[in-house]
Amino acid sequence: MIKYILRRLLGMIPMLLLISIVVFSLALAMPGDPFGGEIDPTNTDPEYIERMREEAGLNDPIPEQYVRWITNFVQGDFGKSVKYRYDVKDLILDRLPNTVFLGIMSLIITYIVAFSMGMYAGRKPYTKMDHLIGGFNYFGLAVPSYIAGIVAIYFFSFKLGWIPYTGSVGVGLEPGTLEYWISRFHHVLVPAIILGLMSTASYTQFLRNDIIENSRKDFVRTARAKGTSESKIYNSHILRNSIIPLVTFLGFDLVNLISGAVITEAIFNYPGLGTLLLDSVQSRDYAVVMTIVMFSSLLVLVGNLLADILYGIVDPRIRLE
Amino acid sequence: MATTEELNKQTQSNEETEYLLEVNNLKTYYPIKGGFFKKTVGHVKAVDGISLKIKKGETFGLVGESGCGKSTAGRTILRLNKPTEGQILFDGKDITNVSGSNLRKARQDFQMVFQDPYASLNPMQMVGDIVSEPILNYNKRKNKKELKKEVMELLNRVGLPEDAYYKYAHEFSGGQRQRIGIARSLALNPKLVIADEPVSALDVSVQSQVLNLLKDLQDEFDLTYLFIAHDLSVVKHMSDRIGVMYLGGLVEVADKDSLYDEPLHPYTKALISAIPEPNPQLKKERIVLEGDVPSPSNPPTGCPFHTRCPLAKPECAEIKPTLKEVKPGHQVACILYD
Amino acid sequence: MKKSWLWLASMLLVLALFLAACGDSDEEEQEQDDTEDTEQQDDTEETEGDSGPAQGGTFTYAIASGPTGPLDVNFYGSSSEAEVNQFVQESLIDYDENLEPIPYIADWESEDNINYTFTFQEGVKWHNGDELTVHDWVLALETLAHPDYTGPRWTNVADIVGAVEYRDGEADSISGINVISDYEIEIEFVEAKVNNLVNLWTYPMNTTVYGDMEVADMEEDALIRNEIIGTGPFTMKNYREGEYYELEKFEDYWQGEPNLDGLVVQVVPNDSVIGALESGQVDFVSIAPRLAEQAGEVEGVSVVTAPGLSYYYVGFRLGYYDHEENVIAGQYDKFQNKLLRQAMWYALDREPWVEEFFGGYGEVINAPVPPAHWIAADPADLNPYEYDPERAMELLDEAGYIDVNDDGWREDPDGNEFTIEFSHYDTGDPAFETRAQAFVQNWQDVGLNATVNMVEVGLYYDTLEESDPTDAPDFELFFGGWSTGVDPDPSGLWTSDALWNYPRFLNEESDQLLADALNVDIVGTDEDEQKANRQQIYTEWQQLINDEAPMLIITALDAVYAKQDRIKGFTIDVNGWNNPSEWYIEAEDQE
Amino acid sequence: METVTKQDNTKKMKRGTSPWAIARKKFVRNKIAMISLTYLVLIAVLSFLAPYITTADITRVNLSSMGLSPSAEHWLGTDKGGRDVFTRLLYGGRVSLTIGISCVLIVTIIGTFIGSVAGYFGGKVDSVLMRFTDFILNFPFLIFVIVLNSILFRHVDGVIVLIIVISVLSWGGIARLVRSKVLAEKENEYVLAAISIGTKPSKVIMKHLLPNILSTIIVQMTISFASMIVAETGLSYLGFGVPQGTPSWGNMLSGAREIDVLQGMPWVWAPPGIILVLTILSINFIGEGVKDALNPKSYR
Repeated sequence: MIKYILRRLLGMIPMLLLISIVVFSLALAMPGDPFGGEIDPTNTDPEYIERMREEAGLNDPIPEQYVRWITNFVQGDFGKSVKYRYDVKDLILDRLPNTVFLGIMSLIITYIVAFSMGMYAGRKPYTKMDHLIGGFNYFGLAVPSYIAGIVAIYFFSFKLGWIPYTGSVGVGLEPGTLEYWISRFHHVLVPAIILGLMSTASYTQFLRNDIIENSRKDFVRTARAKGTSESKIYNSHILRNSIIPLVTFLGFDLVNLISGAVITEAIFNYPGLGTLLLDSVQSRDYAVVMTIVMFSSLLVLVGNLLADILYGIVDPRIRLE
Repeated sequence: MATTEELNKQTQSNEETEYLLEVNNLKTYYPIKGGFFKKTVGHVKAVDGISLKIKKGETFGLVGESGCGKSTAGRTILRLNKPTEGQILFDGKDITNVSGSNLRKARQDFQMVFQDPYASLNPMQMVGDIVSEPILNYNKRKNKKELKKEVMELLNRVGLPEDAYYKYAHEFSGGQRQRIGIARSLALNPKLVIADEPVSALDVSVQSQVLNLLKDLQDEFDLTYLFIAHDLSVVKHMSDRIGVMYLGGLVEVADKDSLYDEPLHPYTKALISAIPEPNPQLKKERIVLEGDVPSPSNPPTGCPFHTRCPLAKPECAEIKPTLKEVKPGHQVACILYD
Repeated sequence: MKKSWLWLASMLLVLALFLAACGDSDEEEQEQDDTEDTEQQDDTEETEGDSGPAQGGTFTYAIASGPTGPLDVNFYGSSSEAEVNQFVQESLIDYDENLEPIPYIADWESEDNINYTFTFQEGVKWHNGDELTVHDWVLALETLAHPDYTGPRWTNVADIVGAVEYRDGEADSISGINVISDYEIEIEFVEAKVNNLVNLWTYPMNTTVYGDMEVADMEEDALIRNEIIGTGPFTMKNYREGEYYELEKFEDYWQGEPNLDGLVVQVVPNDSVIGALESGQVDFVSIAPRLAEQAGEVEGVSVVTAPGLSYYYVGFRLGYYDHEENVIAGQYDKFQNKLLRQAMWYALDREPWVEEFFGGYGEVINAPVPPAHWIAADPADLNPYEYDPERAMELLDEAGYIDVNDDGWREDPDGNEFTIEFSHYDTGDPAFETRAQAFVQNWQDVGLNATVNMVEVGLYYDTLEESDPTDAPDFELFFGGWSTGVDPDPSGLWTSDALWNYPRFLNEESDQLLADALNVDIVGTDEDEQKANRQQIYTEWQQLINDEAPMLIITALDAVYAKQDRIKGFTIDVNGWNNPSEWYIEAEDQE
Repeated sequence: METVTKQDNTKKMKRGTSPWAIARKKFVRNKIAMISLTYLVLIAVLSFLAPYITTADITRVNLSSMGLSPSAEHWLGTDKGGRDVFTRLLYGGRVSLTIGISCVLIVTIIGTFIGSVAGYFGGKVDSVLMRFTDFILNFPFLIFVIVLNSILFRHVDGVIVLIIVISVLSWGGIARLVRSKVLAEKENEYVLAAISIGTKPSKVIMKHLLPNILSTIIVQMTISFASMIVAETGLSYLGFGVPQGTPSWGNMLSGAREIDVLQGMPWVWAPPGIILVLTILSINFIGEGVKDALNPKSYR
């Protein structure tokens, strides 16, 4: 197993290198540079812009630029953001906690909601409530997150005033205090629900179907025949069997969270890596764009690996060779 | 690329009888990948050096327990698998290493009837299309009417109603499906048909019908059969000569009668003793083999059978016996007969 | 079974309660804050009675996008950063409602526009308790001229004698700066330009805090990036970069203790700003004109406008620029016909356009100077280009642009197909395409085959700066906008060697007029005389542009703000608002 | 093969029921799927016949009728450019559906080709193709869109750029799925049988393997049809998609990014939103229906 993981990790290196070349070429091919845009002509002179270009190394030969970039990158130096005039590493470390928080919250919400609904629907299939949950699931799969986001802001923020529409935390709260964390929780809640909406629906559906299938299996009949109580049958026999395959989704979830975060953060003006990426793309802040893209690619690869590993652990029939 | 040795063999065989198929020391290994860099760390020796010769018009039976490599041998002979080593001569031509369009051309002459009548027919094709496909493949393009007529006749010949042409496989029973498979394999007028356990998946009641059909067809179409089965009674019914396989190798080859009346190899003896006797009055001693079949990826040294052989001697673990003719037409691989 | 049903129900209940509680808790917090404020308020009222503005309260100023770079005024890059540092850091001089410089912390004297003597107010305190002296200014000037300086303000010190030598490392100090005493300093410029003073950098840097810092390290230092200090009415208390900046009043402020307890600069995107005004979470915000009407409808909120310093235009790409030589190197043929350009100006129906797309918060103008500026020509001296499609068609006929093949579109004088592609930047704002389309229709209505070309904004400005000397330009007709600063001189946008002369307008007369207006030998050094002469020259120049029409000037834009009515003591003009230390919140509104 | 029979004297013979016929029967009995299909066809017909249904100009801005609420003249009101929302909705559907359908077709063709070749031939071919697929799956989507858009912006229509970009980067999923299905299906003896009767590899893939995994491909196509539409509208919503001047559902929805439209003019964004959600919903239902109908247990 360890051998397998190591081999997969090693296999990532050429892939990442290839991606890095592509990312780099794309960044080069991107029109415009960070020194264009709306300039205040009274405060800036062309010479300054040229100096900044020179400083950023944008005038060097391309392979040289690539080698310099990738060498530094591997050593943990991701360059300096032109827009923020700041180390990309620090910039990302600054935003990372917000995105991680959003992702974790979204996973937790997904799990809680999906488990309660899926278990209920699985135990009482074809009842009214089951159909209701089923309808909710179809709906959840069909509503694109930005539509859900628009509607949520429209009602919950503007009409009802329940949720904030921007930021990651209220003003003036000391980090570490209870209020601070409540405020952060409050800010992340709805974006997290929206982000988790799609996976909630598919989890629920999966769990429901799996429970129904399992409840018809022999070991359940045996347990029933032995007189085991219904709740024990469901909680300890069926659920355990149904949760296991769900675990393997975790890897894929990672991948979904990355792409989902971009749009969710954009809708809620949540200062995470997604909004940072969008801003940086728009302002041609290459160092930031390339770093975020590289890390999300890495995360996708790790997510896939995680999915495979969990799959192997959960289902011993699949041998990881 | 015939070497002198081959030429010798060919002339030799021509002197005796005409052999349609000649297999020399055929090996089919599957690599086992492992380790950090997915290197080949070993092999599954599915077929480990078998040699046999089949005369025109005869039926050669190949028996053995499941997993002994007989199906692989059949498929390798048909070049559906790539042989690792050895030589396959078909009608005097070496087909061991042909590939691509040459292989396709060669295939017209040897066909296969598959084991599973459910999996061997494409569920999305009409029966008529299934049976016409081989003909179309070799551009034996007659006009549509003619082609259809031919296919219908073929269907008729294997005992299917005419309207089978327009039906799909799922609308037939297992026995009928196997008839479709047989019709498909006969469409090209092959010289050799390899039947890979053609009745093992069928109900006992229809098994004999299919076997009899195969027999009838053999006469009518002048076919040569390589008949693969794990069931000795079925093989006995069908074959002229029989080869017994154990763990990738042949342990005994003989005429049908000679083999059943006078089995020489301990493994063959054990197999024959296990055939249920239709007459309960005749009691016979049954030899029960102990232990499991060893893994073909790690076969025992010496005689592959020595781990289970009731008559094994210490040297059996060291000396690997080869097939030797101990009586006319009766070959066995066992040191007891050295 | 019952259990899981209960679990589900209770989960949903908890969720709902939580949402509701969060909504409430904010209000509670606010109430709590307010009661504290009122208590304080009671004290002050007892002592001051009704005599002055009320003390206390916190004020929330919303900005649309978060600061991205260093906040410090000596290093900042984008206007978002200025939105924060304007409350903390102050300039030494100020400008009046005509954008003319007036003494503030410092007064100045100059006989010849070369040598300036500045005298500082005494007793002006930095937030750390230091007293402001001329040394603090010297530090700022030397930092800007330092070889390692990474900010964009070098031009603001480049004209001082010895600055170039200092920057090249040939001198240890700038020779043109002469400290006379702690409160008096002399600065010598390289040449006598009328705009030497407005061009000069007039922000100080605290010597105790920054004096020993390496210039190269400054940009990333927290003291420059976020924890800035200045002499302004508010001090930095707390912040979350890119989200909010919590400021506290500076009790020792030299203009007197501010009325407000504190001020929060918060990032509130345009999408959310109306909602934030409705819920009272934002007190004051610079608002997009199209949202102004909606903001005005919010109870307790009014819209305040001031003349702005920006204008929008449609530019013709007349020529191309040589980036090596930094000069306009040649001209294209397509739009060289003046009558064609004028006709396209007449064809534009600008009034309803401004009304619909800018909520009417703009003034249709006909020369590239915002009317709020003192050099702006009297509208009576300019051709107003009032919407007149008939006139436009007459001019086109006269210029030879006639539909000769009856396809409904005019051909060029040689009888070839004549198409116009109007490029507009695309930021994802759907209104942009609509407003570009409206203009294109105006041209179509007079028989010109015009189409819209929406271009992603990053690419747009890059393309504008490019030069394509051989073929036709990527953009032949483009939309743009400029903001002008306090310095009235338009040279940076209009001379034949200016990179930002996007139309690549090449006109000797224009170059000459712009040079004359800065030439002390022509305009004189006496303040009033100089002003009158410059105004005269600039009017002539505006008339030239008005007639040549290298740009179809569209409109000047007002600065539009939305403000809660409870905010008092607030005035605004073209130069911005009054000193924030004067703002207050009425005592009864503080509850 | 069906034409053969019609001309023949054998036409009186009873034809067998093909697996497709069974599936069709099952699908037609599925009420929800049929309702969804009807809805989808209706929307598609309305969209593609838009020029015959409404005469209003989709691009012409009308400053005098901006932001009108729904009325007899403008069924769904007008947007901020004074353009009829109903008309734009129809034309928008045309763009969004065209993009969706084109992308699905391209993605399916590329994905099926790569997946089946990799699965059928295995070995080196397989590992090279799968590395490539992994690489595509890891491609930075958003940046690629922007770069391609800006490289091609003056030469190729924006809608086509979007179709190319989405298609080129989205076939990875189908390729993997097809490969795994082919690997499984290859084990069936009918594939060996086809080889043994001398069928060429290309024909084995086309005539034997693909028809048998077609059900999976079709179900996957419906799923990706929905996600392609979501991708288009999402990109357009963020401002990286269909060019602003062209109406598409995503572009219409992006109107809701303006607060005054979101709050004051729901008729501009709600109709495309509702239509879009219903469309995706119906595509999903159709997908479910197809899946049920094509369940291989019914004919194997």
